[in-house]
Amino acid sequence: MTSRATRPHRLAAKDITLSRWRHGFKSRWGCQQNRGCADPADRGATNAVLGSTWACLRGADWAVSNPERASGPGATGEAVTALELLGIMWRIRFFEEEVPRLQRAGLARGLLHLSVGQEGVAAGTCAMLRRDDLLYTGHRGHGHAIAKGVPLRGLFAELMGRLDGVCRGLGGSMHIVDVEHGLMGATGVVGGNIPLAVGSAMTARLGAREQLTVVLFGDGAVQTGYFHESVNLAALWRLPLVFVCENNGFAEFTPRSAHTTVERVCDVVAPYGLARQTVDGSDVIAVREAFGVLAAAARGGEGPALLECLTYRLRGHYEGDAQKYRAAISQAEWRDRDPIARLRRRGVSEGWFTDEAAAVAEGAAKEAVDEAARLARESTAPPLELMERLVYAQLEPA
Amino acid sequence: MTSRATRPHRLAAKDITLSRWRHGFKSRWGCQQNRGCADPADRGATNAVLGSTWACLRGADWAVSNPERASGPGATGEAVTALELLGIMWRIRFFEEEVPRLQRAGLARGLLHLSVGQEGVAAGTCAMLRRDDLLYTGHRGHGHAIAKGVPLRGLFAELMGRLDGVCRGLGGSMHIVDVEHGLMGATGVVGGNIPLAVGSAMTARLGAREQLTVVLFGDGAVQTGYFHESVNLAALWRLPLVFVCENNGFAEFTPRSAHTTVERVCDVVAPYGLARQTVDGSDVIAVREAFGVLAAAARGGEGPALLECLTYRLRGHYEGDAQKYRAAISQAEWRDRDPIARLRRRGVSEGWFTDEAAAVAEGAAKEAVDEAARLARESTAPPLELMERLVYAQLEPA
Amino acid sequence: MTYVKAVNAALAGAMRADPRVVVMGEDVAEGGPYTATAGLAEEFGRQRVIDTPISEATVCGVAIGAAQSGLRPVLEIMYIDFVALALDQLVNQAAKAHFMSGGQLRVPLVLRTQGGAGHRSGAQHSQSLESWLVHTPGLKVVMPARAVDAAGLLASAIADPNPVVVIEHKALYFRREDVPDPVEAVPLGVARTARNGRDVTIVAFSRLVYEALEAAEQLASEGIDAEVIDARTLVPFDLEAVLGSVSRTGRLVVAHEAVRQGGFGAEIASAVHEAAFDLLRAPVQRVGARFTPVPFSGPLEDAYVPGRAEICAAVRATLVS
Amino acid sequence: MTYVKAVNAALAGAMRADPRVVVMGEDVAEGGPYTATAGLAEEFGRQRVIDTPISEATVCGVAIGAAQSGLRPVLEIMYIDFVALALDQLVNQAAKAHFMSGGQLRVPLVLRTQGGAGHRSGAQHSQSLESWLVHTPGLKVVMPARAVDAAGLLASAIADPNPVVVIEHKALYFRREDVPDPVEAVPLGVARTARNGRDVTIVAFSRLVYEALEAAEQLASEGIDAEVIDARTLVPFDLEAVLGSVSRTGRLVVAHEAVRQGGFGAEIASAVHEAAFDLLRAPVQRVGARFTPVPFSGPLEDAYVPGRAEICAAVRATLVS
Ligand SMILES: Cc1ncc(C[n+]2csc(CCOP(=O)(O)OP(=O)(O)O)c2C)c(N)n1
Ligand SMILES: Cc1ncc(C[n+]2csc(CCOP(=O)(O)OP(=O)(O)O)c2C)c(N)n1
Ligand SMILES: [Mg+2]
Ligand SMILES: [Mg+2]
Repeated sequence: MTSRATRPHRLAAKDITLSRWRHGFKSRWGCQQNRGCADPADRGATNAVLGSTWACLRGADWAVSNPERASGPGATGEAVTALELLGIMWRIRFFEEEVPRLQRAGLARGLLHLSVGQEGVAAGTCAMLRRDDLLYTGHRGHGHAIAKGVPLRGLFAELMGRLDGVCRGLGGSMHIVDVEHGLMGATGVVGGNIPLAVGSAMTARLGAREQLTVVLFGDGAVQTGYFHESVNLAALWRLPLVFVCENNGFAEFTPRSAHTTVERVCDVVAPYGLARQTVDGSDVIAVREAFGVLAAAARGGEGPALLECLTYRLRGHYEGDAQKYRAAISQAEWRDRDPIARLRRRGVSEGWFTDEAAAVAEGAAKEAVDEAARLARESTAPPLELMERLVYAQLEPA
Repeated sequence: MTSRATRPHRLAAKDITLSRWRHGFKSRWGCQQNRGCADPADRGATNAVLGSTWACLRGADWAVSNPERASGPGATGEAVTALELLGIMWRIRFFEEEVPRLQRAGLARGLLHLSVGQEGVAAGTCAMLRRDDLLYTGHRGHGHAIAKGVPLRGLFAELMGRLDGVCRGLGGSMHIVDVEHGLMGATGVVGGNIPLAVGSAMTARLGAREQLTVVLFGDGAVQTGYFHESVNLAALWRLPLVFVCENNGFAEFTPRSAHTTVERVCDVVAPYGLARQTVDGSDVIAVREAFGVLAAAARGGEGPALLECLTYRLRGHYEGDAQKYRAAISQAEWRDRDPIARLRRRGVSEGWFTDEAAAVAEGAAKEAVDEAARLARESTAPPLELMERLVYAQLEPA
Repeated sequence: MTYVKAVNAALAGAMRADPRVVVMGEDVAEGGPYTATAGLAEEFGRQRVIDTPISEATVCGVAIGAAQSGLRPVLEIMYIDFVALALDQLVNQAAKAHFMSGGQLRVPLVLRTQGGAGHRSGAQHSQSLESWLVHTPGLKVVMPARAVDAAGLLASAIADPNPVVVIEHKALYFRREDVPDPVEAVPLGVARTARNGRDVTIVAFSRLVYEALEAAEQLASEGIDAEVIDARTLVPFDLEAVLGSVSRTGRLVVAHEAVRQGGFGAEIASAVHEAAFDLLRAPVQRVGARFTPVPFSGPLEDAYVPGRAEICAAVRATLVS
Repeated sequence: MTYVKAVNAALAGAMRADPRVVVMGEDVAEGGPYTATAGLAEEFGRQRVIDTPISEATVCGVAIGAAQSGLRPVLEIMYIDFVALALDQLVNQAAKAHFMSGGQLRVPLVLRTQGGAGHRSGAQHSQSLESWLVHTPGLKVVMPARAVDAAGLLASAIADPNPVVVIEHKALYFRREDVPDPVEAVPLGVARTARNGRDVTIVAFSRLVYEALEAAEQLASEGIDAEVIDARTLVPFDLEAVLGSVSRTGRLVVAHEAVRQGGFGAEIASAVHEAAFDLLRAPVQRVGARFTPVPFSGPLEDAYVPGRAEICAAVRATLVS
């Protein structure tokens, strides 16, 4: 099943244009206030050697470098059909709906932030990435991990603090890492993941690797200094990085309007000239289209970009939030907000897939989630000595 | 001597429009993504009580509140003539030129950042303030202090670590504070003064005081998270605060072009809708005009503003900097950059003052500086026990 | 009344008594995740109960500037782990302003935060970081164990003309205890004897006070009579109280939840060794967490968090030598 | 060769040997205010010697992300006072990434910075803040005194797969000493006996090693024979070396420039009391700065900075009891 809508952009990587590493303002800026100083353009003079300086790195012993492209959904941006997107979103939805059950059973513990309602962003961005593209997420990251291809069982087991968790039970819900699938970090410090993503993109840039870095964060993170300092650096160094903001209008219990006068996150980065777009995050096809354009440009050396996805968090900030600060959404509104229902309606009406195929995808997702949850329960707690063994890395990989 | 140019704006304070304390986006933003939540406008519902809640504070025991207006130059914005501005700039220039002499004599020590060439900013902004307006500066703050009316002797003595220093010798060149003259802080942590200024402006706002806060910082500080977080907050709370950036194109030895792609600091704050202007910092009259407009608006409750002054640092980053990273300025260029020479030429040609009057102002400034330096040398070192006595404030003012 | 309700009552009391007191922080107008500020916005309005963006570094500076210019802000940083974001302002501005200005500036700021593990909150939401603060001249540091102290020390902190960091413990918030209404101020810098005993002194603070008391019960059944001192304030520290007790018992155990290496227990132990070496019949034993981040997994976290078992073992170690 | 030139040589050597090594920080391409990175941009280009804006918090995170993805960044933070700005990234990300990821991530990051007083730099440019770092599991911490160690420990730090903070001292930068060329790596975690003696052990690090040596000379003239140990690495700490010396001398003085209260000296003292109480003929004495910010005024700063006089006094205190 191949439609215009499901393959809007080939993410073919161009070679990174090394000479674009910039150290002087573009001429349109002029440079008046630097008169009397060495020409800032001189700062770019060493650009010529960058190719050779860094060429040696291509084959070097990178901590993370897996040029092989996986072929399953969630691992490659080139073969993700609308039906696959639907399946990914169902997997996220069923996963998230299982979490409160595990919590009630005393199996999943700690601070649990679910992404029900926001699946369109995860599927429309993370599922478009290659396996070796790097992803950073935050406290609400289960969906991003699933869309990037992180195994469901390892995720459940992590939430349960079990040895088969992706982080062997040491991280937990807010700290999902799966290097094998390019999920390089999740952080519970709002905004703290953004600089890390800049760093990974810098590595790719200096190594001239065909690798994109993506960082996802909420609208609350936009008011952190990290966001601004990072956008400045990414623009300055023209990094292959896409910032993806899930703007659900709330930071915990407080609406965005109490945090800033700037309603649209896209407007915040305007001074830096980033490519940017605001899309309806409940429309996974729109997300994918917009992300595809921005990602291809960033990968192609045209510099970083920002995608703002207006989205809706159906559940509380975390499990246990009584949500006194907002009124419940109406059924009609939820029908319109629910990215899964929307794709299903549209996919059938556009002829991308049949209703039966959608039902099959849903069933398969449910089965995969149930099976993963069941298997995860079988995993045991990590041994106590793991704690002290993992404080420091050993010189030779363990 | 009263000319159009010397009294362009009366900084008459309007009452702060309390109802402007905002907790909802302006209607033009709409509030789509907050649908389903309590109306953000409700957040402003308590505004009505602000007047009465805070009224009691007007007479309260404020740490800093001096409604009396001093009358000397540098203390009131209403009577500063062009000739007075010239005198203030001369005082700064002579002060700064004395510092290296004190350093060579082993009397002034530590990290000394001079503002020769940047006097137009200090005079055009700080001298426009009332005595009880609050000022925050940074590592290059001697000129700001002088223009705000801080006594020269106390400044010299502070640089020499003497008991008669404004901070009794405990602060030093980067940490000039003179609460009596509204100089609330100087900090050596680049950008670290900006949040403090937001805090002072918040106090004035909540207390409905007719008080403006001004914070001065360099172009290097614009890339700190503090700057962005602070601009957001000041805009959100519509604070009576003017951000003044001295854009001299360098942070230490590195040109602005190596720190950001955004050449104009004014552009950085555009998303927040701040009133803003970029002016030639070597033109003190232009600085004063622009500052006057922004300051009056901020004081009048119209929200914060940013003034960017393009300026030139004649000396090294600090005393001792060999300045290998930039070529020396030509004589011709300096003639154009020197704010003092420029005001003198213009003042005479416009008929604001005679050349003789200018020479008298210069002489008076020289004399005042020399006298202050001489007196400062007579001050003794602070007693050792001061150290432990000043770690904690005592409950009753000491 | 619960510990968190006592905090809430102290905040409300201070706001009623002094119009300069304002509360700032993330979600404070909604009461915050632990309900510490619940109801304040309704009573005092959103001009005095101020929601802030996620900008801890700047917001801390704003509170400092507000304190310097006349307000008495009580800033909440939701988790002590995020105090790392605000440390420059706290250490380089708040703690030094009075000193650097030669006494001109005062910073009557209270920074309320909470720390501690045991809630499966993971490595970035469970730390005990008071060590950073006790090493910073100019700050005062308070870590209440009881509801009555959480309220009373907070009241004193708000009245203090210096920056005071009040570190609550998430695992104590919903403990119930009697608290006088209205809240009575508890002076900063005065320790409290939580249990009298003759054989050994246990100094603890925050959650570990309860562990020490339970350890003391356990030890009593073994015939060991432990005295338990609740330090309450870390800076200024009530060394006299500890020395007084040690002069009777000759043995000391110091217990905290923070990582032992470089923890405040080392300071107490060293100070006591210096001052009372000849009175000590055994070296001071320190209880603190092992040198690892806080693990998420339940069994590991339980093994990580120091408690009564470790205190009992430390007490026994002072008795063998 | 000067201490700072030794640092420079170690950086150049590491960059020559490993193309993954990059240097980042403010003004590093211009050599920085102390010339530590002078000439590197010329030799290795501005892609590997990367000037950064004044964004310490984020730049530290960038270096961590770069380290996690394959580079070996050496980040310079110009003054340790500004590490406060980067502490969230250092503590919440760098130190915990390997642990929280169950061993998947590694952070081969070096954070170079410098601290210390004595230069009339004022309260915000003179602090000694290693205490914050030694309390953070996952970090290693190095404080070299000699040029040869500044170079050799830096080489080891760059080769280490963990985040290592190397704290230089501004007052040592222009001291001259012999340094082998090429730089020889000095292993982390191994102390060095700087002077042999029988009567008392003095443990110091960074600038205080020289003060300890001068104190030892002074004490020798009084008939007191002091052994001086240069700890060099604080985490991991070479406790064996100290215990070995104390087992011979029975007396210990710990000296550092940081504020004494909550300083690393408390950790060393407590650990030695615990491990060698019966060997100690006197309580361990700690030398550190008084509990005040660093004053600007010359005479006050001189009185503030601990040195040989305080060390001599502490040694004498171990001998009277
Ligand atoms: C630095 C920091 N401050 C505060 C918190 C507490 N906190 C956790 S999530 C959150 C709100 C985040 O809002 P947003 O970024 O919009 O993400 P969302 O939860 O809406 O997905 C806050 C304040 C935190 N984790 N980190
Ligand atoms: C947070 C911080 N980082 C680094 C420094 C070192 N430093 C002192 S001044 C300076 C450059 C500041 O540039 P700018 O803000 O443009 O002010 P200017 O010196 O040009 O007046 C730097 C990097 C510092 N003082 N604080
Ligand atoms: Mg949000
Ligand atoms: Mg500048």
